[in-house]
Amino acid sequence: MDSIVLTSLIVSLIAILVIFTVLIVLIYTIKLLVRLIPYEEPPAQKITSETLPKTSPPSVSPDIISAITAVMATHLGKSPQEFHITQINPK
Amino acid sequence: MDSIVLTSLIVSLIAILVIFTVLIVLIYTIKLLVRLIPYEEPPAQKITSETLPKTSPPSVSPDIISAITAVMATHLGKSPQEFHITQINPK
Amino acid sequence: MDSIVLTSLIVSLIAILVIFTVLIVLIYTIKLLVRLIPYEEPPAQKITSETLPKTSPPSVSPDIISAITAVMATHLGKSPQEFHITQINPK
Amino acid sequence: MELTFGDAATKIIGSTGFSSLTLGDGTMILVACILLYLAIWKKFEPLLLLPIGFGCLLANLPLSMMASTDSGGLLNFFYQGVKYEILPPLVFLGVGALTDFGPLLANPSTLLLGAAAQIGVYTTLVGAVFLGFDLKEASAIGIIGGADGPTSIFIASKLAPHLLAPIAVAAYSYMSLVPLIQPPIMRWLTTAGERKIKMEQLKPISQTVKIIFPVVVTIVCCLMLPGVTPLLGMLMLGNLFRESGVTARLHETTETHLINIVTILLALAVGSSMTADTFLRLETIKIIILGLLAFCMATAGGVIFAKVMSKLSGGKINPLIGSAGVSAVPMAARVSQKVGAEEDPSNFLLMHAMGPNVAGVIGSAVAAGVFISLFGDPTVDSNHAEIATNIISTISSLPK
Amino acid sequence: MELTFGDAATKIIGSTGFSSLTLGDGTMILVACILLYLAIWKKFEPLLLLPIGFGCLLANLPLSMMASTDSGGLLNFFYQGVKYEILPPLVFLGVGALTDFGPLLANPSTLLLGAAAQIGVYTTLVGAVFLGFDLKEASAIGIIGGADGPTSIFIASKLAPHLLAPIAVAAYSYMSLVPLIQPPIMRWLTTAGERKIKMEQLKPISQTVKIIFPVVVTIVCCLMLPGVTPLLGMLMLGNLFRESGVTARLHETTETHLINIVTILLALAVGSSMTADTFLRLETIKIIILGLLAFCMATAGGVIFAKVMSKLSGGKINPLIGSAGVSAVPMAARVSQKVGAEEDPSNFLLMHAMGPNVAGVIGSAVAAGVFISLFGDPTVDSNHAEIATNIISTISSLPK
Amino acid sequence: MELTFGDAATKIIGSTGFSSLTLGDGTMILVACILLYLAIWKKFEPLLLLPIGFGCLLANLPLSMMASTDSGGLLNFFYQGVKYEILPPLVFLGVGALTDFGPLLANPSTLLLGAAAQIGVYTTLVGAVFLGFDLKEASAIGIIGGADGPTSIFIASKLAPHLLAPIAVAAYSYMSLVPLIQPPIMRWLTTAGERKIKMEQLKPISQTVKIIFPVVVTIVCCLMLPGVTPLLGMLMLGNLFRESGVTARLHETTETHLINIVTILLALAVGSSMTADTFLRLETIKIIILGLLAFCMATAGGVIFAKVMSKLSGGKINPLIGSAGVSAVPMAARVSQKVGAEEDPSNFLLMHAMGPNVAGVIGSAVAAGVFISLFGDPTVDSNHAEIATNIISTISSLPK
Ligand code: NA
Ligand code: NA
Ligand code: NA
Repeated sequence: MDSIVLTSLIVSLIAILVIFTVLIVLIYTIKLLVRLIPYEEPPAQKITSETLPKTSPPSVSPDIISAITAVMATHLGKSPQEFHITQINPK
Repeated sequence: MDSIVLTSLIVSLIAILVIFTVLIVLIYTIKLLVRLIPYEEPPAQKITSETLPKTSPPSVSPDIISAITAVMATHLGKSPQEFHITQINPK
Repeated sequence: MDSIVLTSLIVSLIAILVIFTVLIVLIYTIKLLVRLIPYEEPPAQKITSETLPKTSPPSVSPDIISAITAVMATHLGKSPQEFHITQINPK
Repeated sequence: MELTFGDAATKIIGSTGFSSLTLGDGTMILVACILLYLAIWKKFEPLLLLPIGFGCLLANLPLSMMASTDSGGLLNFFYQGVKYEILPPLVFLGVGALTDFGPLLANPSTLLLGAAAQIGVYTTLVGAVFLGFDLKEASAIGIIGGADGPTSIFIASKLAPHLLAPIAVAAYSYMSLVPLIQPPIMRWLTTAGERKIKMEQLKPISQTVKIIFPVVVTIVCCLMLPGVTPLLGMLMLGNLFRESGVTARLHETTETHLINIVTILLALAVGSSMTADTFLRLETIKIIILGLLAFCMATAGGVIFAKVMSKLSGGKINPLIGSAGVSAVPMAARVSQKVGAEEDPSNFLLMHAMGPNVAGVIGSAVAAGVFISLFGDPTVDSNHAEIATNIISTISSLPK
Repeated sequence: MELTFGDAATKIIGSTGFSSLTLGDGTMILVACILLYLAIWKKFEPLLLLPIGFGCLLANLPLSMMASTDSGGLLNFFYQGVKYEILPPLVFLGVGALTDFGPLLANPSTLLLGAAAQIGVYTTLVGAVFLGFDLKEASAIGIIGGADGPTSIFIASKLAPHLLAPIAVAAYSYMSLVPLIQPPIMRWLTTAGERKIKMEQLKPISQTVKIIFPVVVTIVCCLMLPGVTPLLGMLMLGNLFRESGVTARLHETTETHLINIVTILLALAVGSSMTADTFLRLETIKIIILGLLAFCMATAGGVIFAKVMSKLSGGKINPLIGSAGVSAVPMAARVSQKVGAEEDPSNFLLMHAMGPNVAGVIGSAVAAGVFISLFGDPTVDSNHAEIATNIISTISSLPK
Repeated sequence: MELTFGDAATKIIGSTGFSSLTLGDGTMILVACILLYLAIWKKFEPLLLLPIGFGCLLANLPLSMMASTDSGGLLNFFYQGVKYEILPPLVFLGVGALTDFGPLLANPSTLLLGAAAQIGVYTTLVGAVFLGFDLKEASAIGIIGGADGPTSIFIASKLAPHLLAPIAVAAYSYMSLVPLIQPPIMRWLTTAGERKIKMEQLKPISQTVKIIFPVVVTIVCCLMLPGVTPLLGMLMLGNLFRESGVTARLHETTETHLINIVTILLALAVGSSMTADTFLRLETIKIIILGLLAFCMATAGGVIFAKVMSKLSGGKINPLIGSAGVSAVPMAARVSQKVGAEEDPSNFLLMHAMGPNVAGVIGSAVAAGVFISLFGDPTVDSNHAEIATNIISTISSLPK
């Protein structure tokens, strides 16, 4: 077998081992992180952002939101799916 | 007559000939292009974009469009004549 | 007293004198400018911009303006207080 | 040597700009203020003339290290973008993204008007030679007649960098004066009957043609005139971003923030080259006079050629659209519209004048390409240079 | 020597591009037009392939001075940004700002799929060595299997700059063909039952974790593989702009105008390296074949590894998400979704496939880091270089 | 020499960053994480400290080639923009576009407060000399008291580049701490009665004055202190874009994407200069202590001078606006408002404090100009250099 082909096989093997090692280290780091910092329902803000729309729907209609979304989409050159308007506050 | 003035006349003459040659070649290229690829009424899309507004005008008022246009104009530093909103799709 | 400390004191003194000199020159320049070019109530434009909103309020509601402001704020990464929409002209 | 505090203060005063302020500096600061005045209160191409004026102001504050020749200074750094011909093509990328070639495609013959308006370039070239400029300088001055800022800067920095400042200022100033310069010439060269001609509506153009057009223009023109590629290629790439329909992101950036950033850098760099020793010269006066001549002759060239086309077409073309061939988009087209509407308020020439108007941009880029073919820097490419040298020696040895 | 006007005109004609047009130039102009056609009408990664194609067009117009090797030319200037490895990391800054690592954090095991898909890199590497490329070239070709444009350009410009053009074109072309290349392989390697597996909903992730993640990835990966820092560090900084919630201004600029500007410069530079003598070679054909192999093997590697994970997890993982490990965000994830929905329209795999999909980006960056550790330029840093040389000499002296 | 596979793997492990990780690197990675924590969770100037912290992180990952001194590395490339003094003036262009000088024009005497706050610069300078720094270093440290990031970076890179990192970090950190540092000093130096003073409403200013102002400031200040031109000139150009009303496009780009892009590059470059050997030194501790002194003395200087002005004006000026003279726009003005409202909730000082606040920006730029006049690099311009050398030798030879 050609020496360079053998070398390429060894390089590949080492590289795959390194990649799996690095990514497995990363997996356990993430798992540790997620365990240490669990997801919590955002308390105060969640309430605000859920309460506000309830009081304001008559003032800001969905049409306006979709109109603005469409314009922003055109403007940014993105599809409307790529972003969304989370909240609109009357000043 | 001064030699450099004569040269400048010859340069001018050659340059004008070259410019007209290049642009006449371009004219015939464009004419060929336009003949080969004639304008066609866009079939499917045209219908959609004409039908949609008919169904949606009550939902998106011209005021909103002009409001958005004005804001975008302010934002982009362009006059409102420089762009227009072609279509607004409720999501 | 250490020579470099003395030098630093002299540098500081000179620097403060220079700063006050420059800024006092600037103060009198500004005062001159403001005296030469007093503020005047903008005549024609003021009327237009005050008249227009009076005729157009039913057509562009404050909701739309606040909606757009909010979107622009989100988009520009500024707080809504950092800019305001001065006028919206239906096309 | 013993010094008192008072002596030290005296020395500090000696380090201010006042101590080095020459009459030339003072005059140039005044010139800068005039440019700022024209830009802000007279709205002379403010996007360019305001930063050019401010760059001029900075460059002429003594010891500020802001002149284009102050190695290591901030504006000297920006100036490299002019010197190495990087900024003007990037402006053209943005111009391409902002330009709609539709009216030109609907009436391709108007390209001839864009060619005819270049007559201003060559009358000015001959005039400049008469006034004592050499051929390269005269060419750089002539291109003012192309009424195209980036092209003028590109050619001036290539053929006559020592004249960059007055050429750029003249080009942008006269572009702003198009609404004043053109109408009398247009009225004088046309009859009332000609000015009343109504043109038939432009036919719509397939989007496919609009997409293929920039590619074809690039291939055709740059094959014939390789020197024009940086300008015309970038113009057409910008237009392809616009028309292709698949690069909206790139189009949006190109026509807004990219062109804005490049414009700021370019204008400051041009302004920084306006120092007393380059600007306060007899040449500047000559260039300003020649620039006016260039614009007048370009306008006349366009109108006269349009009259001929009007005759040949059996009166289908309004000669007023000829003046739009100078480029100065979209101002020159608006002038055609306005002068036409004076005669007949129901006559809408704007869209018809947009054809020659954008043709003028191509026309002056092509004119620039001819100059680069003839006089381009021989050190850049030996093959190219050899050819150019040959041509020049050929021309010089023509029978007198 | 006396010359007539006619002779002078003949000389002018000699200075056009036609006189220098070779068959190679013509062929490359055709190649450029094909790229533009694919970009515009077939929507093959148009944001990259359109400016690459246009750069190729400009570079091959004779005497236009637009090739990446034309010192002093405009595109040569942009090419410095590739050569000095500045533009690809800046693109990655924008990619990071556009990427949501949420699905990956919700299911970190999918990182293994991003690793498994790199098998395509190494089968291609071995294949390339078989076809006669040396180790550095073979590595640069192999990275096409990472399905990541900036990474491919970064590695090619580092290890095999003479192959940059075909590698970049192959990488972006096959990325566009992901929806055609992957489905048959995915169907062939999975059973209908496997394709119907529904995965449980991803658990939500704390914003704090999303903020810490880019910092942790940078520290962990760049400590292990220092060569990957320019790419991975910038990717993670862009993501931190996105997730931190305190740098909205920087995030907005990074994901829009900054990445757009950098993309234009990068793509033009890559296009400018596509000249006849670098592209019209047998190597290009080989690279195109090897690139296809790379994508197929990467897809297969991801799917097979996902099958194993599916078995080990007791059928909780749908093997179709494995193919998304190639990166090509978000197209590969959409392919997983589509092939899954063919079998069971109520099966929504998209969000589950986004995990391996963004893992693929990290995976190929890590693969790039390994190559840089092994073959990185020894002149840059002596310490680093010494180590690399040692490794290579060690590997070469392995028993045969 | 025969090697097994295991030996090769051992060598690979030797090429990781771990093998070169020193205690210094590890400490600096920790420092970087602290900066990121302060930026993200404590909102300490996050637009700057987040990328500075991330740049520091990258620079201290061993073998990553990301330190400002790693020639050929990515961040070394950005660092050239600091070294050649290009990025700080461009940030100032954006700052000018974001600044409204209206309140200053309505009450020009507040410029004196911007001058008085510079007392912090000079007490710190003397303090730094006491602690063993030389005059240039002491000046660069003193400018932290100007509470202006780009100015500090500009002066540090010019006079004491080896201290850039701690000076930049101290400047931005203390700017974030303005709401904590200033109030106790303000309360201690003023009586309750003084804090209750209500100021009369600011008179409106003609737009023409607002337009002329930046031009006049540039001419007046840069003539007196040529060294300040890159900073002050760009600040005023940005403001002219804003106020002229004819350059909306340029204004919009300058205050958004241009300043954002430049900020990212500048902050990464500053971060990349934070390596163990430049940062983990006794000098850094000294600079942090001196920086706090600088802020405290600047606040006190402004308040005391405002007290004097209040007395002289017969109680028309609330001394609390004096503290805003440090710049740190608009935070310092908000602090004046807040401390005033504590005493009397109906007292609105915000707009009155904006005058000294923007005056503080001009004041510290002027202070920078004085330093450049005294200590500027003599190699740049021989004439300028000669004068500077003369001054320094003059000062050094003063009677002791
Ligand atoms: Na023209
Ligand atoms: Na990948
Ligand atoms: Na200050």
